[in-house]
Amino acid sequence: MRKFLNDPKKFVPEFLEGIALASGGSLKYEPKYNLIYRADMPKADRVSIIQGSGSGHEPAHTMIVGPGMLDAACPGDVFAGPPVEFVTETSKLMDTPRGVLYIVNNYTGDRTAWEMAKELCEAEGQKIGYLLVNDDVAVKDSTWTIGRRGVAGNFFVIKAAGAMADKGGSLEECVRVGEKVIANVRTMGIALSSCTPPVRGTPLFEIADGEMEIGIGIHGEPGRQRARMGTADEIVDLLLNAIVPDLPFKSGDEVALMVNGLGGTPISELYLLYGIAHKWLAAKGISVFRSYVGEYCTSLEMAGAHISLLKVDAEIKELLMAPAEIAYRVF
Amino acid sequence: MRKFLNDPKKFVPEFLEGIALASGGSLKYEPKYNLIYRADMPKADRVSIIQGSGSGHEPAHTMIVGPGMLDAACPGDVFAGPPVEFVTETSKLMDTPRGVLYIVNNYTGDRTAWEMAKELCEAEGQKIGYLLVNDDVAVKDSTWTIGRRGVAGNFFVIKAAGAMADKGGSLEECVRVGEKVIANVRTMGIALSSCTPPVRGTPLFEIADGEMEIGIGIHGEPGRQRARMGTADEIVDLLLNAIVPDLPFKSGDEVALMVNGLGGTPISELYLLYGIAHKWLAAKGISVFRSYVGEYCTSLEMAGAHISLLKVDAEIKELLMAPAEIAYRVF
Amino acid sequence: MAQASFDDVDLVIKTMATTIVDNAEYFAHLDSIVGDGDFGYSLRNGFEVVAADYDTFDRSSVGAVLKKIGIVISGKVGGVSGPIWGTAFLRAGAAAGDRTELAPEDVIAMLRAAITGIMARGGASLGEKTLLDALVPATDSLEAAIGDPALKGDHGVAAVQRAADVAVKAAEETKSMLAMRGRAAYTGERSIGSVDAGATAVGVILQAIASAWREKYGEGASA
Amino acid sequence: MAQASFDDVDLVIKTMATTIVDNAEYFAHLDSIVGDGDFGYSLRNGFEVVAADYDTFDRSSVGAVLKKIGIVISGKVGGVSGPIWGTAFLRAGAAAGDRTELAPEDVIAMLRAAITGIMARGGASLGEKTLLDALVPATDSLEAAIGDPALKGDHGVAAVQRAADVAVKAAEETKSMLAMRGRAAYTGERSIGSVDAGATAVGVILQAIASAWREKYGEGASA
Ligand SMILES: Nc1ncnc2c1ncn2[C@@H]1O[C@H](COP(=O)(O)OP(=O)(O)O)[C@@H](O)[C@H]1O
Ligand SMILES: Nc1ncnc2c1ncn2[C@@H]1O[C@H](COP(=O)(O)OP(=O)(O)O)[C@@H](O)[C@H]1O
Ligand SMILES: [Mg+2]
Ligand SMILES: [Mg+2]
Ligand SMILES: [Mg+2]
Ligand SMILES: [Mg+2]
Repeated sequence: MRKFLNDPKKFVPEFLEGIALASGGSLKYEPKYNLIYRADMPKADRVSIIQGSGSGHEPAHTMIVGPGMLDAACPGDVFAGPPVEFVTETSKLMDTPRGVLYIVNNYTGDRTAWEMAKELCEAEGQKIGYLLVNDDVAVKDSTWTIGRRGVAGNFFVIKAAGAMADKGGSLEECVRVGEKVIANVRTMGIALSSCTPPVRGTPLFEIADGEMEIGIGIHGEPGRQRARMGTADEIVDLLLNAIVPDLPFKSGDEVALMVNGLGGTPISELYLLYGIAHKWLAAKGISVFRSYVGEYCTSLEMAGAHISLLKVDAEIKELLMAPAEIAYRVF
Repeated sequence: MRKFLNDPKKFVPEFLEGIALASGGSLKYEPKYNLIYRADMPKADRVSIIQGSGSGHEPAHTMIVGPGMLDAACPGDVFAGPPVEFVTETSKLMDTPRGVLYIVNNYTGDRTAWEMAKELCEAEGQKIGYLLVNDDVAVKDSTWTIGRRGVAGNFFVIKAAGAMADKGGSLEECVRVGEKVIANVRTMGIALSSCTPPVRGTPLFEIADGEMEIGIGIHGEPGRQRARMGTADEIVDLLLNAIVPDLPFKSGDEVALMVNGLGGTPISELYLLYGIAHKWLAAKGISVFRSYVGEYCTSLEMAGAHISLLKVDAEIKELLMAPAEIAYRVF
Repeated sequence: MAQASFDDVDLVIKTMATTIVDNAEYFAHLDSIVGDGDFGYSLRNGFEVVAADYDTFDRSSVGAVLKKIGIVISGKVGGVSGPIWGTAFLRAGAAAGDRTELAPEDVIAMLRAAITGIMARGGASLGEKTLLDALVPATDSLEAAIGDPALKGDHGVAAVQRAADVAVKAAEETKSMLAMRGRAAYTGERSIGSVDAGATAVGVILQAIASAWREKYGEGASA
Repeated sequence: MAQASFDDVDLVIKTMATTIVDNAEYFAHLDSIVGDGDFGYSLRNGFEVVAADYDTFDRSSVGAVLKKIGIVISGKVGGVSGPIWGTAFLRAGAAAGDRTELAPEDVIAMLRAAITGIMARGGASLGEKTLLDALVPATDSLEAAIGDPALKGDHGVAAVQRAADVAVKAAEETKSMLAMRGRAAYTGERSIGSVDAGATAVGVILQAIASAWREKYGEGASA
């Protein structure tokens, strides 16, 4: 295993501790429930926003806690949503009279935990808002009733809701803008390699060199199709041809365009994909309002990428441009 | 090759085009000399800062062009410094009466190109400043006279010089703070896997699973020693035991602590290393003023990390905290 | 079949917990074929606490101890399995109430309550390639055995073994099913051809319980 | 030995350029053993332009054409090799000046100028495991051959072959050297045991030139 690790079972707690130490005191780590939370939250006059999903997707979601983004995050183990108790504790810790917003990615494990927690916390009198992110067009026209997965588009939902909360928006307003983003964001991904959960120690599956997995999930769950490796042009074409007709995005639309790395792909390749996607969209009359190139939602050290498109209007634009400050920053 | 690519020979131009397109017009790409430069520079009343080194280290240095950082970058091919002509053209493009600062990483190829360019451009009347970054303590007590390599510490040099230029500092003042940073920054790295230059198509060397390469360079050049893979604790101890006595960093010192990923290591592991390093330093009485965890200077998709320590004083602190805005941002 | 004493409850739960801990890697491996490979490790996070702390749990009634286990599982197990298995124990505990001994009919009622809870929590029906596809037929088999005169007088040794065999066979049959739930569902047609991890785990656990039961009550057993 | 005409200059340069293009991968591979694996590809970036555009270069004098090549190399080749090889051509061109034919002594003077330029540019001395360790002994051999009566009258075919053989042997001997220059130097002791990429390239190029020379001027050659 080519990983920096002590005890693989302590992987999550150890990196969480690192996040808190790196924050200079602005973030706190609660080992009992694996929480990372803002030291200055909750505040009585501001909605709190929380998320908790499997680990292994960093920076999502433990490294995007901070002003303008999440107020707390409770990760589970690698690729396993958090136990219900972690969620209820997070909810209580961030309780405010303005309400707590849960932003949940659409997986059975995450949903059951967050829905149980919502029931329990509402029963104790908490005011809870709930957003379900499901942007992955790879899961389409399916008979499996759980529906589409939440993947890289999650970042935009958090960014918009966080900016609305910072503006003093009510829980209902945060939910409204979150739902608007969810209704307008679409994502699809491709993997060029597998990944190795630390406790497991071996790759989850194998992709031969020269092959690619189309419509990959972010938990190493295989995609819908294995194919011969394509050129970057072919891959962008394939992804955008799945994403664009789905909303659909149309000529004249303005979008935020994200190329998200899955963990093992260098940022140079992500920019290469970005350039191709940008030109592809321009040729269709779709213009990019703002670009996002880098790692937003990964699958450990998997080589691969997602393309996400978010159709923006004046309100979403303003929310995306609003300032924010998170652990996973550059400066 | 598990890479998003069209023609491997076009890898660099294609990702450079992506950078320019993603910038929303603030950066321009000049294909003839492989330049990325700020559309709003040069300015008569501000020093220009430029760099050019091999590609494959992204975000360094083409993705750190922007306000407060580099004004232009001219990369060579993967792991090859730029041809002299690229450098002279960049220098001329960014010429200003206040002067142009070259920030050069200490490799023979980079130095010869930049020193030739300096001669040529000075002969044409340009005012040139020159900084040589050489932070890698893995190259120590050597008889090879080229001396230490420039690695991840380069980021701090650019950040400080860029902030000084933004403050209206003269070329001499930019050189002075750059030299101060260089005198106070030390780095060492470790690799857990090799990397594959696109044109080559196969890994540069092999590291078996269960081994690590201590004192790795950023061009795939092997380090000084191959060893049995250690735990994260052992690795941090090994790196800090090489870095700390070298300056030396002492009890009471304040530092900027960087954990830099080499491209293939997920940020979760970098935070895990960060936490260990932070505590190690605290135990020695060295306190962290500011943390930097992520990718600053990579080696394509290599798994591995550098630890960098920069001893800070009031002036360096102020320069590090000054605002900057680069392509490789998060929001 | 005779009443089950609290000793028997202890035996079943401890057997279950150690079987899960011992098979964590195997179960996780099964989940990795078309899922995300965490199933066994997730379950282990909860059941290793159950195994270690069981003797400290409130055992004033079957309901009390099962509820406690449900809380531990909900608190420690992530992914789908935490809510699913946690709910199963909570519902079985509620069905058992303050009983300290269980008639065969009580056991069936508890299993049915667990199944209803799992279905309510996860939304799955039979045939969707989940652990229900082993748990339901095993429960049916056990229920049928209660009225079976041929299985009388052996403390249920044969009935439990038969239920375990049914579970193993049913788990094997999940191979031909299309996954409709959990992460495996994302793979669509590619989920066909491999067994469901949860259903297989039910089979393995029931086999372990059947062995423990035989050791205690079967011919030649010391008790 | 006789004067070399401009045709001969063309032949040598074209042979060199195509040899470099054809061996790019091999040279890069040699550089990957203890270096960074770009050497052959970097050189190719320049020499493929030389090969393609050579006929359009100003060939009014040997100096003019070599300077033009030096500029192309400096403009297209990155890494250490651009400044090193670029300087070598510029200096050789300066030494050749406006000559249109070269006496053997001129060739030696050009090679010495190139060597001095390489040393000034890269700071390397003999024995530091660089291309100098092949180029210098080959030049010495060629110089010695000029005065050797045994090698008279064959248009230098034997002398060039001898120099090429010296270069190959010298390149082989870099194996035992410790790299003191370029990226290979960072590996310290580990650089011992593999040949230097640049020195090996010099040997391969000189062998190709020797063959081309023999084909043109050797016994049985058409010319
Ligand atoms: N909706 C559901 N209802 C009941 N059981 C389910 C459901 N989804 C999955 N399962 C069972 O859970 C097992 C996987 O558990 P686990 O790996 O913990 O979940 P995940 O990784 O999908 O969050 C499957 O093999 C299946 O038997
Ligand atoms: N300082 C130097 N002076 C002369 N030749 C050198 C020097 N450093 C390296 N070389 C030669 O250049 C070759 C490597 O060239 P190249 O790969 O282009 O350089 P790098 O990758 O180190 O920038 C070496 O094999 C050696 O022969
Ligand atoms: Mg899971
Ligand atoms: Mg190089
Ligand atoms: Mg699973
Ligand atoms: Mg090289």
